[in-house]
Amino acid sequence: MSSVPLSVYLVLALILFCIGLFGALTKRNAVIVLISIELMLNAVNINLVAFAKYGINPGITGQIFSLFTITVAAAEAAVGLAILIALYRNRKTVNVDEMDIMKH
Amino acid sequence: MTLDKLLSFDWGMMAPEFSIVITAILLSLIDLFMPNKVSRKPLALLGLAGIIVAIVFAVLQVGDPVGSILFDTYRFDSFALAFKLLFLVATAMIFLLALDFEGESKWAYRGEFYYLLMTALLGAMMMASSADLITLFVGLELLSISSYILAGIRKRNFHSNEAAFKYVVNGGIATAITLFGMSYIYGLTGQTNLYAISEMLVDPRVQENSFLVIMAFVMMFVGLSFKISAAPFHMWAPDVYQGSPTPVTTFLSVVSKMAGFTLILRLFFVIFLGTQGWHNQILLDAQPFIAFVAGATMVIGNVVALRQRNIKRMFAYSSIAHAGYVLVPFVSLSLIVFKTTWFYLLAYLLMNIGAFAVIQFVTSREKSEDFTAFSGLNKRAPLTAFMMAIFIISLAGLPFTAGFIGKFGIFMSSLGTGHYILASVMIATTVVSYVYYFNVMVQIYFRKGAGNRIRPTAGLAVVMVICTIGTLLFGIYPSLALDFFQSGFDINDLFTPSE
Amino acid sequence: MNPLIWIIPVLPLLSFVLLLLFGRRLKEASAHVGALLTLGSLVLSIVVLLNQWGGEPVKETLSWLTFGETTLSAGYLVNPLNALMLVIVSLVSFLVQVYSGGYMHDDDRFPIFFAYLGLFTFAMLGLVLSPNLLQLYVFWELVGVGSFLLIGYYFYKREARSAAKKAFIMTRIGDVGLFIGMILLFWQVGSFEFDEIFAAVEAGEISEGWITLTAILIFVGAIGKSGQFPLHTWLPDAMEGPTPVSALIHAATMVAAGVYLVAAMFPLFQASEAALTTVAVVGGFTAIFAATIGLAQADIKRVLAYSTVSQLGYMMLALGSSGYVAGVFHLTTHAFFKALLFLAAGSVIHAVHTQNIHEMGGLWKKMKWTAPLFLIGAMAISGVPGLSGFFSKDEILAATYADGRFGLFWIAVIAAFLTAFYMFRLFFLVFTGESRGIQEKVKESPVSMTFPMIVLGILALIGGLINTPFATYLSDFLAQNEALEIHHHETRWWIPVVATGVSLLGILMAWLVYVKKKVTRFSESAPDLHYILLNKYFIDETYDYSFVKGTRALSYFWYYIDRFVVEGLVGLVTGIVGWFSKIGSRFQNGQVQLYSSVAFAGMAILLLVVAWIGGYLT
Amino acid sequence: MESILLSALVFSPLVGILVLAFMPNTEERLLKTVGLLATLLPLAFAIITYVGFTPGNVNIQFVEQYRWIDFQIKGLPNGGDFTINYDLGVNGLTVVLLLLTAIVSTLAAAASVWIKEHWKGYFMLFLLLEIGMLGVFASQNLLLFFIFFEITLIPTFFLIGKWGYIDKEKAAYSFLVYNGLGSAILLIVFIILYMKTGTMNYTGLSSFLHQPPEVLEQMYIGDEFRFGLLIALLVALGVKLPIVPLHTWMLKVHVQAPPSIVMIHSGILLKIGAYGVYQFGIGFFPEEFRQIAFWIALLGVINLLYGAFIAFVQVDFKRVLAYSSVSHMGIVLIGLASLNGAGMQGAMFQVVSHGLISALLFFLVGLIYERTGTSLITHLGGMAKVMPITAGFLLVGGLASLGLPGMSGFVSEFMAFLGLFKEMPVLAAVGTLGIILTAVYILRAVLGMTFGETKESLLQLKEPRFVEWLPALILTALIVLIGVYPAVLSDILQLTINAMMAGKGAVV
Repeated sequence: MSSVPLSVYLVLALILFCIGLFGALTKRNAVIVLISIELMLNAVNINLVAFAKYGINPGITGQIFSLFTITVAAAEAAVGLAILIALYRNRKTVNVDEMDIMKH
Repeated sequence: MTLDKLLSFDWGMMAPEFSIVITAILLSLIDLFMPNKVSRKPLALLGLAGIIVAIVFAVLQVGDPVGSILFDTYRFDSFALAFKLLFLVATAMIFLLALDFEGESKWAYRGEFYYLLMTALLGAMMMASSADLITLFVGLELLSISSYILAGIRKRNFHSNEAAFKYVVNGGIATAITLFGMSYIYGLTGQTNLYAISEMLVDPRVQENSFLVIMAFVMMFVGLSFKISAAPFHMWAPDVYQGSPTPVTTFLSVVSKMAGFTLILRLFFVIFLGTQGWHNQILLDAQPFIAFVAGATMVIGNVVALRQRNIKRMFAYSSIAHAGYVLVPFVSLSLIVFKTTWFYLLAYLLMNIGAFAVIQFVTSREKSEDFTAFSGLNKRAPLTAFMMAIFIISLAGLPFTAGFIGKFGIFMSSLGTGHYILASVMIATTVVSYVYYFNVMVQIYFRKGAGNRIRPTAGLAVVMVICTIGTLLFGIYPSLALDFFQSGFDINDLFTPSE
Repeated sequence: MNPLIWIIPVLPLLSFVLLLLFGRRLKEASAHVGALLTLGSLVLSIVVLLNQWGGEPVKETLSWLTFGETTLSAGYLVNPLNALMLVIVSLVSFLVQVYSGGYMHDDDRFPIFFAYLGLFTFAMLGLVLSPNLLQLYVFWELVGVGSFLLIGYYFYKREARSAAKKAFIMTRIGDVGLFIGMILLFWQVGSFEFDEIFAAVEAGEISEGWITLTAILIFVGAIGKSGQFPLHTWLPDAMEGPTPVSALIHAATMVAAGVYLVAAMFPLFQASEAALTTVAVVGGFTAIFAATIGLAQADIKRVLAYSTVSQLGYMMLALGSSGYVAGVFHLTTHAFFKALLFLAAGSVIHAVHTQNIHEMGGLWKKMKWTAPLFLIGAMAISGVPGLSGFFSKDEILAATYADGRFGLFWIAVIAAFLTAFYMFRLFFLVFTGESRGIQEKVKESPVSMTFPMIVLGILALIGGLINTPFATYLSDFLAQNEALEIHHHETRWWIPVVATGVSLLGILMAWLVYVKKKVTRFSESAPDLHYILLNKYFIDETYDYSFVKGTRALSYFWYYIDRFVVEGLVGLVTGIVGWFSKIGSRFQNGQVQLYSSVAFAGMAILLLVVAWIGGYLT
Repeated sequence: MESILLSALVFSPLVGILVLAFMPNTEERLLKTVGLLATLLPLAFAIITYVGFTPGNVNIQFVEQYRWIDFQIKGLPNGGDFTINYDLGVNGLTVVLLLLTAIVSTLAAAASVWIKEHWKGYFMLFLLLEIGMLGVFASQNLLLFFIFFEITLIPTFFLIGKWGYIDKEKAAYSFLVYNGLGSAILLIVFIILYMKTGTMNYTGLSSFLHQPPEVLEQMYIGDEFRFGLLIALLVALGVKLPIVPLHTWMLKVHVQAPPSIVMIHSGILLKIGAYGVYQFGIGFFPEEFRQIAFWIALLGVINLLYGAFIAFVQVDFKRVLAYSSVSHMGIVLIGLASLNGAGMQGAMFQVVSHGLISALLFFLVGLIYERTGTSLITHLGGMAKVMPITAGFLLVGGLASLGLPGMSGFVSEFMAFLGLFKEMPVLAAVGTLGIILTAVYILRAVLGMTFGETKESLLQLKEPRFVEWLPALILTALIVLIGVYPAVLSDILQLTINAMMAGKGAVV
């Protein structure tokens, strides 16, 4: 059975990455911003896994790498949310564009 | 893999890292079991001790042959060691700063500050010596995540919160971009070991879709430019630096930046040295672009700094500008890239930490971060004022200071390889920087300041004095450092894969 | 005898230094110090002069400055001309200092005055002794300073200030000519030494053109110093200085330095017809030009000043007509009688406290000594037979005629007539008739003032005898200097007659106009002409409107360029940087998403450019 | 080889700095005395050096060389290790300049009696500045030169900015930025030279650069390249000299800085530019310099006339002097551009003599300002009545600076023009216009202040005490000495200059 070609995975990853980036750069809600970042990281995971299977010289390391990525991403998300909560305690807002007391 | 295989590695090489890890764990445990309302100051001393142990181990390693463990994912070469030493020294001094730092009374009790610093340091060290994309990435994130928290560690403080959040968002995006680039590299080579990658990248099959290589190159560079706060990923720096507690700011502007440079140097030199670009070697192809980035960084940093009134912000921009300077050797690809970069980072370490020590001292005493807080400092604390003057002169790159020799080296590497325009931009922006640096001088020496004599605490004083001595010493007799580097570290072994 | 020579200038220098240091303590005594020291150099000069009689020129030099392979030297040179000048200078200087002892006695800066006189005398003697152009130039300038200081002696008077400034600058303009000429000559000859220059000229090593150019440039220097047209305007103003100064510097010695310069460089001039002609024409024109102005002036000293200018013109004319002896001769005699006239005028002013001749009159009875002495001077300058001026002026006319410059000859004759006229106009207005002023109790000056006048009077009387057509001592003496060939021209018999005629005519005219009042003064007969003459042909005004104002305008122009263009550019640059800084920090608007957007944009741009350059877009 | 005389000379002011460091901030008289005494030490060393110097010997003397910085780059054009030595040494020119520096510094320290506050800091910076100036002249390699050059920057910034007049900080900043830019360009040129030749030592460089063009061509030091370097050098040093239109900063400094500092500044610091043009411009690129000599001479004439013209309409005597400095530096350029014995020596004479003259004049400015609180010509006038001696000195200074024979100014002016007339007579003739203009503006200013009716405001002024005008006396004596017997300088200068002329640069 013929399998899905590599390029499709790559394009998917790219699209995912761009969606994530778009969200991270435009959404006003801090939570969504953090989630979008997760999206970008997951795009990376797709890349890694796809390469690990269909790459020029496929190998298991890609999947290992993705494991690491997932873990780290999780940690990052956790920290991010923690910070957001701290901030919410003080400012009573999760609106990104209100977070500009430091500027210029 | 079996246990004896695991034990077969020469773990001794990892002694510095271990001492850091152990100290970190100890700190966290002690913090856990300490009664709540007791000040955590002693922890700082403990951490300091741990770092000093690490330094000792590291120094003992000077001159050792290249070694690696864990299947070449983690290697010990002079390159790594040379920069690790810088990290350790820097962090040690930052601990001294932290010792003095009391923000609002609450957080003086918090121990995590210290062991997070430890983990961050560990991350930096991993970045320096990992030879595999994975470890490298882990190191990077270890550093980043710890410093996210550090930036926001003053929970009740709006600035701190905001700084941390901005840092986390930008950092996350930067990480994602970097990783995306890495994923392509992996995809093209199927390897995560840097040396294996560098061999694979010359493979004709890779050459076929060289655009992916270049894309990966650019993405990784931009992603990492976040760590060194270089254009285009520099804008977070002023806000984060301003918002974070001063010791953290110092850490970000020195250690984390140095780690970033280390990573860039290792990653790009090891991976891409042989790789084809669109005309010839990719590094050569990329030169003009990186040169442009470097130039832009200097210009932005120095020019925008002119208008800053908040001292920490001003120094944030100044450190952006310095990132630009340090990129120059990397651009020039001269034979003294590592020597000049290393020396400049050393000088930068001394003068910047020194300057931040004074800043922390003054801002905390004056309860103001406006640069007028410095007015009449030479009346209130003559010696401190003098030392600040030295740091500023060094930052401005004027003679008899390490900063000058550092710049001199950078110019040598850029002019020696004919990058006249870049050098000119650098020199021009340097002259611009005189203006805002000397603005601080004017505050210190020309303006009448209110208030009576103030004197720094022991910790700060030690840091200032060390930095002053270092700045002057390496400015007057730089051979001390240069010869040490020359004899102690055979940088070429960066390129020799360990078998 | 060498020490004798270099001591001559040193003595006055000594007096300068001494008076500068201890003048305040010496007070009036400083007059004696100055006078005595000058007397010393006078005696020495006379000795030198006698030694020169039939003796050899003496030259001693020592190295002064070396560059590359060249060595410039300084030293002294004594030849007949120098020796003569030495005597004249030290003599007049001595007499003037004696005179000043009386004239300045109630002045509170008495010592300074004598110090300055010492400085000037030193410079003048040094100038005369110079063996090379460079040294001459050095002292040439120093002389200028001496004159500058003395003109500005009454520094608190606005006029004195501007007069001093004017004198310095006008002469400086001339000096630059000399400066250039001297340097050009140096690069032609390779030395500043007179003898080497003359040797080179002899050997024809220098092209005609260069000789002419350098000679004329050097003559420009002479024009400046000797108040020749067009640089004459400073000399009349210089009368702001104390009268003895006018006598010493602006009649006898310094202004004669120009003539001396031309005489000293005579071989060079002789080698170029064009140069000689220039000298002659300028001299002749100045002679008559100044004489006409002299007709209308009301200030006794200014009249004398213009007469000096015109007499100097005479000397130049003589030299220009290669009448070397005539020129030097007239220089000598002029030194005597003009100094006399000035001193006499000084004693008049001292007595009546005004310089306006229309406020004087009838002083003949009141000033028993001064009046006759003034008369002698006037007669001498007008060329009344037997007096010194007669012979010298005679020589000049003869030389001019012999040189075939008939136009200039007749000009000179007319000038002689005018001279006689205005001198006696002066004499009659001052001494004859009734007093028109408000001078009560006018009394004769003290002996310290009359004595020098008497000495000069005698010299003015008999001074001419040193070179009569029958006994040409002076020309023989000067002829010893073999560097120049002096051709003797037999004086045509009618020239002296004409000369005598015109001068007597002039005197007669003056008598008719001012004593008998038979003839209406031409201030009534030709008021417009008189107006022009009174205002000295408006030369000062012309200069003021052209050069002075021009320079000022130019200066302001550059000043504003400096202020607004140059500074403006600087300001522009800093402004741009500041603007960028402003934009930059405005852009940093605190929006975290903007930051990452910028990063992303940067990355995108990089990618695109790379892709484009790498040719991946196709 | 192993004499430490020069190091002792250069760093001797440190003694003073250290002593002052441990002194109370308030003891005015004490601090001033110590400050003055401290400058005597370098003066003594300078005199020793001057006396010990053997004029008959062309070589660099009192050489000191120690390995200092070593970048050890293998495989570059010169193939060797990039070592930079700490090396000092003097030739006939620099020994004179060192002495000049020491003298002017001492007198400026004496003139510092008019400093009103913070004497301690003042004198420490002052001495630091002196270290810088001495070092500049004593150093025999580019890096060292540059370092000392920049050392002068910082103290001067403070001395102007803290102890100057109303608009001091602006002046200080424009000083900093201009000179910063200048030295920046200088640094670039130096490092390029270093990277190309692998040495920073003057002698090494000149001998390297005097190789035949084709040889240099092979080392990628082509003609255009050399020209580029020379131009850059001239621009960099032109800021210091200053060459119109890079001069505006220096006006501000002259007007705003305290007199004692202006004495130093216009007496010594400006001369560094001239020295640089001579040592580097001519020493390293003689051929290229010769080819653009005309343009340099033109610049010189422009400087000369431009400064003179503008000085003519200034109302502030300080500004007059500032522009007159511009004008006089033109003479230096003229002399250098003529590239012959006379001209070069003229230029060097001008360096020394203008150093002395401007020091004298600014000293007098200080003296007058101290009493009258103004330096506006319009506010002064008839000073000769109340302060005859001061007025006398002012007149002497004026005459000296308008090049009166018998004073140093004349010798330099004369020599410079003598030189230029040989090479480019027409330009020189135009330049002589400057001689007249100088007389015009100097007399206007000086007579405006000293002659004329005495202003009421000045009537109660009193003549300063002897000690106060002693420095003026010393300077005048030196000016006259050089003017009357220039051989005192020329004997020691000419061998060095001849060596330079021979294209060898300075020979070790």
